[in-house]
Amino acid sequence: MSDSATLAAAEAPPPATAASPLARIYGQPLTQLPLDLYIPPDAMAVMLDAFEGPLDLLLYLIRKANVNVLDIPMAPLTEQYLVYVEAMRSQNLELAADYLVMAAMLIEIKSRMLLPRPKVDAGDDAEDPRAELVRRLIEYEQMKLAAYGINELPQAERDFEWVEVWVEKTLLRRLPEVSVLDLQNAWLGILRQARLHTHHMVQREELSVREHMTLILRHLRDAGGFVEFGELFDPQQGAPVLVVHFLALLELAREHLVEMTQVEVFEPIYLRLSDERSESRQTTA
Amino acid sequence: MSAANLDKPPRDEAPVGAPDDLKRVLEAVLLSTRVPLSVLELRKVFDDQISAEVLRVLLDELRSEWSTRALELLPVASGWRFRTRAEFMPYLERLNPEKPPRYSRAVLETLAIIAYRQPVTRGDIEDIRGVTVATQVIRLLEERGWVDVVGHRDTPGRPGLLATTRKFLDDLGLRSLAELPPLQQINSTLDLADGQ
Amino acid sequence: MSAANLDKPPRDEAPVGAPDDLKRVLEAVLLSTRVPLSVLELRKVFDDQISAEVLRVLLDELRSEWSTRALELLPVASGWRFRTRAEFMPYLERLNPEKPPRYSRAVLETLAIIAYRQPVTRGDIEDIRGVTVATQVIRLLEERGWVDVVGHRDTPGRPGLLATTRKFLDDLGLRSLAELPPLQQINSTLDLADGQ
Repeated sequence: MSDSATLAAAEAPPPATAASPLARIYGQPLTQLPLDLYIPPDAMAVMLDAFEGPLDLLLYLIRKANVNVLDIPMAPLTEQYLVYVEAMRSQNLELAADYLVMAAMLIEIKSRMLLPRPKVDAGDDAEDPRAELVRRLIEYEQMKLAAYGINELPQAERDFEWVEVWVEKTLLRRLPEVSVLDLQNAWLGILRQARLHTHHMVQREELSVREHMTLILRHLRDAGGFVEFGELFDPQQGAPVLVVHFLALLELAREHLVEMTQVEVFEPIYLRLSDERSESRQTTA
Repeated sequence: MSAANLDKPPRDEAPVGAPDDLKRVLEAVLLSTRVPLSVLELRKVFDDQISAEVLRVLLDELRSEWSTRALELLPVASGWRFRTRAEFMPYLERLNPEKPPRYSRAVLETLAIIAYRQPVTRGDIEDIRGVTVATQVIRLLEERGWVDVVGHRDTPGRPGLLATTRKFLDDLGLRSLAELPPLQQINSTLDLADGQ
Repeated sequence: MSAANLDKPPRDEAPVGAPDDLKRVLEAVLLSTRVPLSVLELRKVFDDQISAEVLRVLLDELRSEWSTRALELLPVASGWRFRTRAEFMPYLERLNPEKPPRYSRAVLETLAIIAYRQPVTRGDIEDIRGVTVATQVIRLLEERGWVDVVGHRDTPGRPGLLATTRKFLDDLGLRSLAELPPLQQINSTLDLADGQ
């Protein structure tokens, strides 16, 4: 926003931009720019900083005088330009380098304007010595306005901020992933290890029996450690499952993980977790 | 101080003083700042025209307005800040996937033994692996919800019997333990591998 | 099949949630990102289960849901991102007394020439501006990440060819160079102006 201000300021530099705009009569060459465009050297020093170079200065002079950029009166323009450059040289020598090149170009164009123009082959139009200068002025003015346009666009950090909310990485507890293959490999590792020992403890046993052992233990635990034999079996699961379930129960009994009790023959059989007894002992004690 | 004090906007046409407008300002400030903002700093945003008390009320309101959304507004040690809710982190993760961590061999072997030989005691696992099983290995698996104690063996010390849980099956995409690779197959794999 | 690593694993969940849920996820992701996110990247967030078309509809809906709030969701060159609305900037500036970058005419004109005439060499810029271009002007634009060298012209000295970056478009809220303000025709009635 402040930049647009500088741009605007540069387009119409401050001092002595006097009231009467030069009445320009098209086709009627101007021999002299009005005196009120003359700027005293003091103010000039300030003003020159506002110009971005000889093209910028030329454009200013042209726009100020309100002459057509396509039909520049070379003599007065060159004259006026040289006044500025002379003032610059007295103020700031190094600044003047680019301006001097332009001065030479203007003088060259001016002198070529005095010569009769050679006709271009078939066309009627003669090559205008100002053509290249005009092309450059127009191109520069276009870019100058484009710069203004870009500066008007909303700009990150100046007119808005991007939103980037804090992400706490630790919120995501990354847990290791385990696949069936990992388990298989782990078991292979165990087997290899076991083979190195003379006595290996790894027996081959039906996994399903072990699974059902866990199921029964869970059932007992959830039921408070005490369950009637029949409750363990769900006939709807079919004979094979019932058999495995029963084998699991026998295995549990063999391993003293559950106890089976029956008060009398044909009375209900009860199962309890082996540790249930001691636990109740603990709680009642 | 009431919100009406904000009638004089800071510059140009800035939002005025209704509580909702103030909350929009707070939102804009808190969402675009990379650090937590203290109440003191937030007061600066309003040219100290709003009291700390009013600000705290507004922050609390803002917090509850966001309670059903993707972010949460939190007071932390150095002030208030928005934070992405934990449940959305997995989605963010997909944009920048990191390699997941892995369990150690000890953990995997322990898990394999519990899965295949359940119910087993820690002693059983140690017998099979031939090495001591660290307490944290078991605890890790318990905390993951993959393993729990389903009973106790009636032997001296009454060791806990470890078994895998339903969550273990779910997380590995299995319907039952029967879907684990059969041991016979694993054994023959080993024979095959060793035979080469 | 791998184990999920969260309480509510998105991976195993059906990704087709209610549109509102999807929008909450989009919100979370777009508010937490460091860079604009393309539709392609946003699809990754949903494991590619949501089509680009549906995503665009959701983004448009989200955009209008936010239209009355402090932030605006907008598509820029590299994707979608939330930004604060201009009218809240005065408040943000109070927290950050550090003045945002404001560029001199030399910088802006150089930027304009690079933007509208790219790719250009420093010599081209000097020809158009009629003055030497200071090295620090180019460096400033490069450091902002708005301009970089995209090649070299095959002339003596092999000067670098400058062009604007995607970040330049992003930072100006543009989707492409075509969205830059059109160049003004100067005295377009005559051939000279047209033919340049």
